[in-house]
Amino acid sequence: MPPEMLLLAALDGLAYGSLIFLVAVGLSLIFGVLGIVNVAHGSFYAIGAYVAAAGVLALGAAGLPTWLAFPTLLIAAALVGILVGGLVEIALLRRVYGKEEVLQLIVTFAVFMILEDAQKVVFGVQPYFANAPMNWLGTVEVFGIFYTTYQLILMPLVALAVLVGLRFFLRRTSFGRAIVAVTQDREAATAMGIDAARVYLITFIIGASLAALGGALASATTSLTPGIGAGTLVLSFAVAAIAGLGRIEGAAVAALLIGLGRSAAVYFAPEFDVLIPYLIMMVVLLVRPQGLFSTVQTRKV
Amino acid sequence: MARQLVFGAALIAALAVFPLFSPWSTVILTVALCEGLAALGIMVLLRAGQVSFGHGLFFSFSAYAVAFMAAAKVGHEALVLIPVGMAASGLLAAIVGLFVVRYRAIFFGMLNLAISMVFFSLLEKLFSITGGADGKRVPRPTFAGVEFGREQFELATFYVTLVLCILAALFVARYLLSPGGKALEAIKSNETRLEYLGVSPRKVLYGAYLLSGLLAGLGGAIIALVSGHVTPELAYWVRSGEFVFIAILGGIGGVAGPFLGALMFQIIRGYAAVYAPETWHAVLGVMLLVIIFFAPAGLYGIVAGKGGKAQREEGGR
Amino acid sequence: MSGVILEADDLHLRFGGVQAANGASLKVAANERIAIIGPNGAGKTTFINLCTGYLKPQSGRVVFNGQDVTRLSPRAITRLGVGRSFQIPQLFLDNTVIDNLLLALSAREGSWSPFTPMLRHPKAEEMWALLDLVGLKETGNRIVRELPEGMRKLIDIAVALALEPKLIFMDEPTSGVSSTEKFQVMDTLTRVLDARATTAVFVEHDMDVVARYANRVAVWAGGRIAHQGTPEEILNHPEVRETVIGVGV
Amino acid sequence: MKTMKLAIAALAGTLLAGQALAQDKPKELVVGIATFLSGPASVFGVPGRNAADLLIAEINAKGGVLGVPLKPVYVDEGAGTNQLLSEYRRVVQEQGAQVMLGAISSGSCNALAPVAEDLKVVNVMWDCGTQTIFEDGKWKYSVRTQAHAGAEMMATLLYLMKVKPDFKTVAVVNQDYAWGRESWALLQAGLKALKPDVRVVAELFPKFGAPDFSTEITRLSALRPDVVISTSWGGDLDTFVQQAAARGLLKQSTFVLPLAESSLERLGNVLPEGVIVGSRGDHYWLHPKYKNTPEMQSFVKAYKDKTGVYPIYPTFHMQQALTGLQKAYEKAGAGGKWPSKEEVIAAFEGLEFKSLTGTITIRQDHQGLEDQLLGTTKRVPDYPFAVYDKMALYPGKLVTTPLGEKSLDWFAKVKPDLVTDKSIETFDYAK
Repeated sequence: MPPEMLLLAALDGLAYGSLIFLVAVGLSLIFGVLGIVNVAHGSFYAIGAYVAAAGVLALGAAGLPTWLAFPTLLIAAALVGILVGGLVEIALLRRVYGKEEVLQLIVTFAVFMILEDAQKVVFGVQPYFANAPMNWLGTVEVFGIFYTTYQLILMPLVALAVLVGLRFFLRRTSFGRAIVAVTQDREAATAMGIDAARVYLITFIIGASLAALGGALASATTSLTPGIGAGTLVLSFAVAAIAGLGRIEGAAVAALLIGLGRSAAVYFAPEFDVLIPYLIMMVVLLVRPQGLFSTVQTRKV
Repeated sequence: MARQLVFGAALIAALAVFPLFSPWSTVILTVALCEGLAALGIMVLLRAGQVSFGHGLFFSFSAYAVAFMAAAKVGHEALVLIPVGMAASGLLAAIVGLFVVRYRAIFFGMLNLAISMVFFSLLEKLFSITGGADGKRVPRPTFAGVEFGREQFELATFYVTLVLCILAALFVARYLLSPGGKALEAIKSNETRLEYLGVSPRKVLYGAYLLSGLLAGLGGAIIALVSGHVTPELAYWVRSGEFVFIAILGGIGGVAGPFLGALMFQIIRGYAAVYAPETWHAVLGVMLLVIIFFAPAGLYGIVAGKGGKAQREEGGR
Repeated sequence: MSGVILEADDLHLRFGGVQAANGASLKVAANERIAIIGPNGAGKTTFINLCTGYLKPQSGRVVFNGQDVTRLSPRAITRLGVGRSFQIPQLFLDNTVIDNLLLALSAREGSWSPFTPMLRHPKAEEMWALLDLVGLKETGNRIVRELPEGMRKLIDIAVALALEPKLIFMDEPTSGVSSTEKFQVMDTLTRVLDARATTAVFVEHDMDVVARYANRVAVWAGGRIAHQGTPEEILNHPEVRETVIGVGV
Repeated sequence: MKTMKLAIAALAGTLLAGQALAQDKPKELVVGIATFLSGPASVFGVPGRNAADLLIAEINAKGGVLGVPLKPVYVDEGAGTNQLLSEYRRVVQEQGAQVMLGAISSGSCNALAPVAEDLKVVNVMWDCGTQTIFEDGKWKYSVRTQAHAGAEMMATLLYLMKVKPDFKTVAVVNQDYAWGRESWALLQAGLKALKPDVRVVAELFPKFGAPDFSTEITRLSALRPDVVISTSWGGDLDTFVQQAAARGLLKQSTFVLPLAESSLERLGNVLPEGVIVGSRGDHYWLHPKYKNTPEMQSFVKAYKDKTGVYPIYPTFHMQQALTGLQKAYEKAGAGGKWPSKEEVIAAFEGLEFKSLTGTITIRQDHQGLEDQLLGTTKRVPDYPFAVYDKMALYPGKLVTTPLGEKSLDWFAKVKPDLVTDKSIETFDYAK
């Protein structure tokens, strides 16, 4: 194994990790604020992907320039987050805040089942792809191996932008601070005049949009088939759990860990690449149940 | 109490005579009972406020244990395979339980999910041993030493399953009423006080986990025999989610709940498969939402006339 | 006065920038009734948490009946014979009063047969006697969540007593009890404690209660004992009167 | 009490509903069709169902089978094997299906064969690939109206040897499940026999439904094998080809994609020229010999009008199954009597019938003999996607494992003269 192969493997892991990060960070954010583990998160990813692909294909069919595909991806993600995510929060989740965790989980599970079928009805079952954005950006060469610019540069850049943007939003903007305040102490925040219901809604929309953005970005590189949401969901579960639920920077590290672990596995133990995320998750949970980046909290008596 | 007993007896009687009138329902009812067993295991854990999104692990583990033994002609006898399969899952639960009982709430759920997904991935990956995603065939074993034809075998398995379900339900009902069962509920309501009673919440949860693993294992062992085929899908997280789904659908207020939920699940799925083959997931999802929002105590709550609120509303603390 | 039953020696604990215990020490002799008083945030509850294993001190040690219990879990310490009631009652809110007490009795006896329903508990008689003693016989079948705070407080103590501890910590046993009933409650408790020869350490804010029921008082400030002595000495101590009781001289 | 009675009544009603018993001369012939309606494999299952709807309407318009109209009942394979098995039973026992068409995945097929025996129902394996079914088991009630993986892989191997005889290294990227594993095992055995000096440089089995093949592609780019084989299909194949094409891998190595016919239209301009493609049989809507027959033209038109796309191989497999079924019924019921299930299944043995692209013969082990068509992609101005060129048509008899032999053993002793057998016809693309 020549040493540059290690670097090549790392580059593959980077692109893959960026994608999972986008989905996982939304899941983590929603948990951090609403305290709900959103099983329907994978569906937002899938729907974002489908809508984005449909948009890009429509652009192509209308003969519009390809660069327009990039804003289309963003718009698709935002649309899905606002319309689908917003609807789910307003119609369903709002009624179960403060109830048992199990109940909240199972409500999102029901939403997951419904959305999975809704995709099939709307988009059909034939594989769907819109690779125009990926091809338009061309390739870069590293050690004689071609990588697509889209996967090697654009996706990590978007992930980085989301990470930095989220940090800035939560720490520097007043609405972001309101979110943090609600997370830490809902009652105190409400007393200070923060509209908790609005914070919940907007957080959920942001989280859902991030999942949809992950899907939208993926739509250029992968075929969309029924069931892509379920697999992505478990992966982002793993990322969020490894990082510690609600940890945003942690999610980035964890996603990278899974991405690198997986591509290392393809080189050294191809039989175990699918096991890697779950193994990492299991080991982390066993050693540090609260995740790598969270601290334990004791209950006051 | 009397009302619940009457209801239980009526349910059992209805189940017992059903396959005699409609032979095709035998397998579906057996499958429903198996899922009911797994959901009963989930219900035990739900009493402690814990939800496992990974009980497919125990369901599939016993199913594969049965598949391997049946294929190797080791104990090629249903009445041996069922308890051995169940014991295999019990053993696994005894090991896994050592770790997971240290966790609560979402971490409990996640760790269970992770472990079951590791097993799922192994089942898919170890193609030469497990048959990969296509799974393994389970040759039909003898039943009490007799080589039955399909129909007799199915019928016999159904009645054995029914009896086992009744025994399991009665045991769980007794257990939940005993101090041990109350200690289990105490994990949900106040673990600190339990500690200050000198009771180890982990030990209490460990016992419940073992029980739930055994129940899921029993269901898995039987389902392997009755469907004659096992696939990794039995261990997939969506399957584990279905068990939780069934438990909530049926209601956790009484031991009949999970079985009611499982029957309803099969009926809806059966109908949806005919009238809406492409959207049966959605039909189930809507059904679940309706139950959660309008009858939170589940089908059991409706049937037992509990209206539902009191049972569940409180729990979230 | 017989031998020392509990000795806390120089306990230190710091969390979140607060020195919750800063050299806290206390010797408890058998059959003593020690009242702990002090302003909020003085570290009174932390001290109980340290003695009963809920928190572990960063330094110092706790010895109960000659055994070092500093690193033991609350569970293990409870089993050795240390009971505890809480500032906010820690009960199984969705269960009945008798379920709460019977569970304690099961825990004490270690009787967990899955085939014996709670309703046929072998210790049911003892449970009713205990309920009678604290004057809550009528509430036995009520769900705890539905009862007023004062009653829950008593049930919390009854649960601790059901374990027959040698030493009991009570965190503000009379808060939430109306002032007219305070003496009645304390009379009852003292009677039970005397009958069972149980040593008691209790946190109390009502100085009348302290004066009447404690035979020693420890004044807490800044995570340690500032003064200790008989109720008379302490309650007349000018500094204590000013800082703790809030009455200037 | 009232609610309870209601619940029981509802339960009873549900379970007792409609227990039609099979009559001697039924008003309709219920045909249960197990196909993927959900999950990734619905890329084959749904076209299969669309074709079935179309063809059954056509058969019924012409008076049905022996004067009895067909009524399809669909069962979703995507619901999982256990659910499939109980649905399958229900359709036979409750809805009185006399014939079942099942199924697509080899997992389902292996699971259904013994159930069909149990239920004594005619089971036409309409899209099953695994060769092990009739090689390892003997099933009275099951029959396969198309070729198996052995024939498909043998033809692929022979075609590869024919068009690129001098390759030295090969890599495989197959889906990680029975089909991916078994098809590679066959190819590998054949390669060893025909070209013992070939080096296998990478055997990659990414997870079924994997969304990303970046790492695999990087490895292949570094290894530069002469030939890359992938028996993947559906979304997995599309994703792999897209990502590989974007990174120039398709130009670096010769790709062998035996199932690519089903992705040609979707892949559009992604697939370059020079890729070896196949279709699990002789079907191709631009079949060099049959594309202009009236049957083919009307089928392609009807299918395209209904679905908006050109028919792919599962639709042809469905056509073969339904045609075979019709012919078997006609053969068994020649005396004017409605045939029993046993008579129908017996009629299948030795049955020969025309499909849209050739002739199918059912062997006595219930295995169908079907020709195999392979080609190399070419870009033409006529279509916005690649078409077959340099086609070779391998007779079913030539490439199907002989009766009584196991495919793996047969592959291990295959002789190079098979590559140039005279019965192989060749064609170039013609408009």
